[in-house]
Amino acid sequence: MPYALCFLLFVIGLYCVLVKKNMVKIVIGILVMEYAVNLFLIMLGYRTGGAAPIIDKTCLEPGTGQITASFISTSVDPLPQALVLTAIVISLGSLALIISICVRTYEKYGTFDITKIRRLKG
Amino acid sequence: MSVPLPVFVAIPLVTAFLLPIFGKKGKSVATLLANLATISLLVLAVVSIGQSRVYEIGKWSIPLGINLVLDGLSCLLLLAVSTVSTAAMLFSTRYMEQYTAKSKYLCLFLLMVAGMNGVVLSGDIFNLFVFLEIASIASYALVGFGCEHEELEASFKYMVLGSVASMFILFGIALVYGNTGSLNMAYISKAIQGSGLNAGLGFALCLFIVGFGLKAALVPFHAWLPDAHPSAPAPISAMLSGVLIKALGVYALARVVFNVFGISVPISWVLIVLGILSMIVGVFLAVGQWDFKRLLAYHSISQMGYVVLGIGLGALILARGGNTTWASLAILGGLFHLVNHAVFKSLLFLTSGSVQMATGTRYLKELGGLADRMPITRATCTVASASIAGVPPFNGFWSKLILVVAAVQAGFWGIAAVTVLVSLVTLISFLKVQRYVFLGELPENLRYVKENKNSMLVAMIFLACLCVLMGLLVIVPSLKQSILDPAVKVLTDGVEYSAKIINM
Amino acid sequence: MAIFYILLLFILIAAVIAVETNDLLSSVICVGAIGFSGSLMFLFMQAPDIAITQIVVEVLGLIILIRATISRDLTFISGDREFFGVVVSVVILFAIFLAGQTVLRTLPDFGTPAFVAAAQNCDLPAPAAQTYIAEGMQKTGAANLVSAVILDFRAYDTLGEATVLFTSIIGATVILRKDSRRLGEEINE
Amino acid sequence: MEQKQRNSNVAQKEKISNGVKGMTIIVKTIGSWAKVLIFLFGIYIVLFGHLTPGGGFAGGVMIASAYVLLMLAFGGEFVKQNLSPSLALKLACAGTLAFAAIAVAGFFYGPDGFFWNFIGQEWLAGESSNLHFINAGIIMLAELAVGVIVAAAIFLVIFTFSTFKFDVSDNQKE
Repeated sequence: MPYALCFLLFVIGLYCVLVKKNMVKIVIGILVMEYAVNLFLIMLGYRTGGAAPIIDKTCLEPGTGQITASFISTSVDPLPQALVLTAIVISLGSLALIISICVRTYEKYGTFDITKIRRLKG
Repeated sequence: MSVPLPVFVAIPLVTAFLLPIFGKKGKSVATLLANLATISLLVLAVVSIGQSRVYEIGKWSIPLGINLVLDGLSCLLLLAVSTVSTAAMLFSTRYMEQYTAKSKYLCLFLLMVAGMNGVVLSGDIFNLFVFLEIASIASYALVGFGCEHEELEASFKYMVLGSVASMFILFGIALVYGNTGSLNMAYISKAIQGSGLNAGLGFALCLFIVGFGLKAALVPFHAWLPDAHPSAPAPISAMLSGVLIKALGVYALARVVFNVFGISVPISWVLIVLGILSMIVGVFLAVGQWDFKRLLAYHSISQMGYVVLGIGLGALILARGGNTTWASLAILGGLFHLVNHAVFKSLLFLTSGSVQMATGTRYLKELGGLADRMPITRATCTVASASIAGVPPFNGFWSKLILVVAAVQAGFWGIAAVTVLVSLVTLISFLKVQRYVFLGELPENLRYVKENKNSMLVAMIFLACLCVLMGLLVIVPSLKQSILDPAVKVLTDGVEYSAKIINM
Repeated sequence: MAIFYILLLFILIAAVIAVETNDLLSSVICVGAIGFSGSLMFLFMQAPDIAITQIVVEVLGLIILIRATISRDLTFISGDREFFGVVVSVVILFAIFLAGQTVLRTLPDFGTPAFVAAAQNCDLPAPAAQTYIAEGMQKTGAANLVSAVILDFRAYDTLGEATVLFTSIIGATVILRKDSRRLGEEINE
Repeated sequence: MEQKQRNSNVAQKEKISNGVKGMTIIVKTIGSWAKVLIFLFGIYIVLFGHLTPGGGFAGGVMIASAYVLLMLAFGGEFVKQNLSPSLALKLACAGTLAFAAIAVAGFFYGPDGFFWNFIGQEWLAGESSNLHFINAGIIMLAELAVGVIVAAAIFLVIFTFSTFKFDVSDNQKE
């Protein structure tokens, strides 16, 4: 069920990109899609009643220093978290670039409306 | 000699990080460094022809770390990328003097090359996504490099569609990870062979086809290409049309469909239909264009259709359990056309840049009679036009011939007929280019046009020679066995890829 | 468990408002709401690294977005594209959504990580994630397993990520530079 | 009508460009105190990334946001004197180069050593469990490099955006 809601968020973002004609709105649509994918990836790694994948003193066996079995069986998946960290940075980078293109286009055309920005045909 | 594989990514990356430090004064040093980087990449790519190996990064064995894979297919793409980037970089040395911020341009150029090399070598699907983003983001910025009205508009359109494609691919990766618990392509492939293709993986495959199809500008997803490719500076158009849509689109699609998910009849039909649609729609839209570079961009869509058609045809024959010889012949035609297209389309874009730099316009109706004023540009443009139209001694002829033969032998007469027809329309449209740019009357304002300077001509002559000589790749058996056959074998082997990687 | 549904519903409502409102500033603020509740959600899903990063990125992303919208006089906007196009895209998206619903059932249930489900497939070696949890600290020396993954096991990805950031700042400075072309006389010499 | 809108447009822009020069005394005073704390917290997050949540990326953004705070409070010119954009670009280049150098340095230990964790190996072989500060080999160096890249990059982005001026005359020509 949470997966379904997450997918709904993705579809809302896609709808915004397809239907809206304001440049900033389109950027917002892309951002919403990015949030949806990030949430989805983290959900894939979630374990009910799980623990964060960070080892501290309570996760080590007192004598031997080995990692306790309870940590191994409750820790959530660290791999999707690493992927999402990368994906967030990528989305920040592309946000900066796309906003700079928007600002520059506004400077040239005086509008954010893509139906009025039509020098190129076809 | 075996080159450590990360070098292919590290050389352009490190050079790119160095370049912005040189400001206006160090421009010539920066140009020299960038040229050295692309040339050394070309040398390294030539050295590693015919090798195949796996490199595990950080000495972590594969399910833990990331691996780089060099096999026939990646080697072919590496060669194409480094050849075109060497020529385009040589061309930009002089061409980019028109613009400011040249060292940043060179930096973005090298980052794009690094991204493409990373995509081509990667054996891990998320890593492929990351490098795909590097190459895409660099190309978005380069399309808008001129900062004029059309360029910004095209760049915005390209970036929106490109970002949507990236999100589709990332969502597909998430679905694959959820279903198989792995990110390494060999392990995903093995898990899929074990459990079969369930609905989740099928949906992921659809997402990949749409995402990579958007990056490759196949026909229902082609809206951005005719705007983006002409708006970029000419060397960048050459890179985008020549290699970017192939490395990020077709290569990634072929890798995912053939080696990870495995081929089946419906998927092959999807590829064939996409290919035929791209061929026909692209070429008929191209005939009516009066903008030189826009015409070339529409032809890119059409020629990519040939590549996808060849690959799809091979997949169909293989999936039906037909004759493997014809299947490999069809795939050979597709892949050979991919390399040929990289060479002649980048040459065409470079000649268009040369014409535009000399005359200041690229509208066919304002040009004319340049044959005497720009003899070398004219000669190279003729060679490239003959190649793209499939005139006999040049390279385009051979790949189209192979495609037609494969289609006829496999019994697809309709497809063979369409291939020949599209080729004829291409010929007509390039006769139009020759007629309006180089023949006819010289307009008054172009009376004092001069041929461009050395480095630009060297780049064009280099590519023109390749156009003439590349037919040898299929005629000389030893060349064919070392370059094209391993690439075809990677695709025909299909999902045996995973067993090879895991045992290596 | 209930907290996830509450937060997800909140995110969805904020997303709908962000998409549908005609005021760009409120739209941007709603994006902020999505980001911050997403960050809370990451925190409840035991991903503190992501939560911290999401918050700081959200702040800067909002600054960038507001810079693009509020400093222009145009914060009101007109509506959608043509009616026909809207209907067609809504129908297509609804179909995609329905297809997605059936597809998502093939995933392991919410609350079971993907690698646990995959580990039951005996032909393959243990999934990478399991090894990261059990042996990641001994192998890399980092107690924060996410750091261990991004900077040691998958450091090559992080190199790519840093490069993306670098590429996009170079791109942004290129797009926002003052004069893009030299004058004609300079070229010829 | 059109012209009127343009005029209001110009007036508003002037107002905003004045706003960039600085805010009230309250914001300036608090900002000058807060920037130190934010900066130190950012460095802490960067350095302890391998033990606690956070890391190079989050910490780098925090360091950059200290400068963004300064920029909002005191205006762009003030910040430019402290950290000029060209220096920030060079810092970003240096950070990425350092990160790449960490990766390439592995090659000194053999051709398959790209990104090999070449520092920590002997400690890792010796002790199996240790929550010490310096025990993760290249991870800490890489975090530092990432922190520098991110801080410089984010600062540069925000700075470029806030100093970007509209060329209104160009707009009217169209």
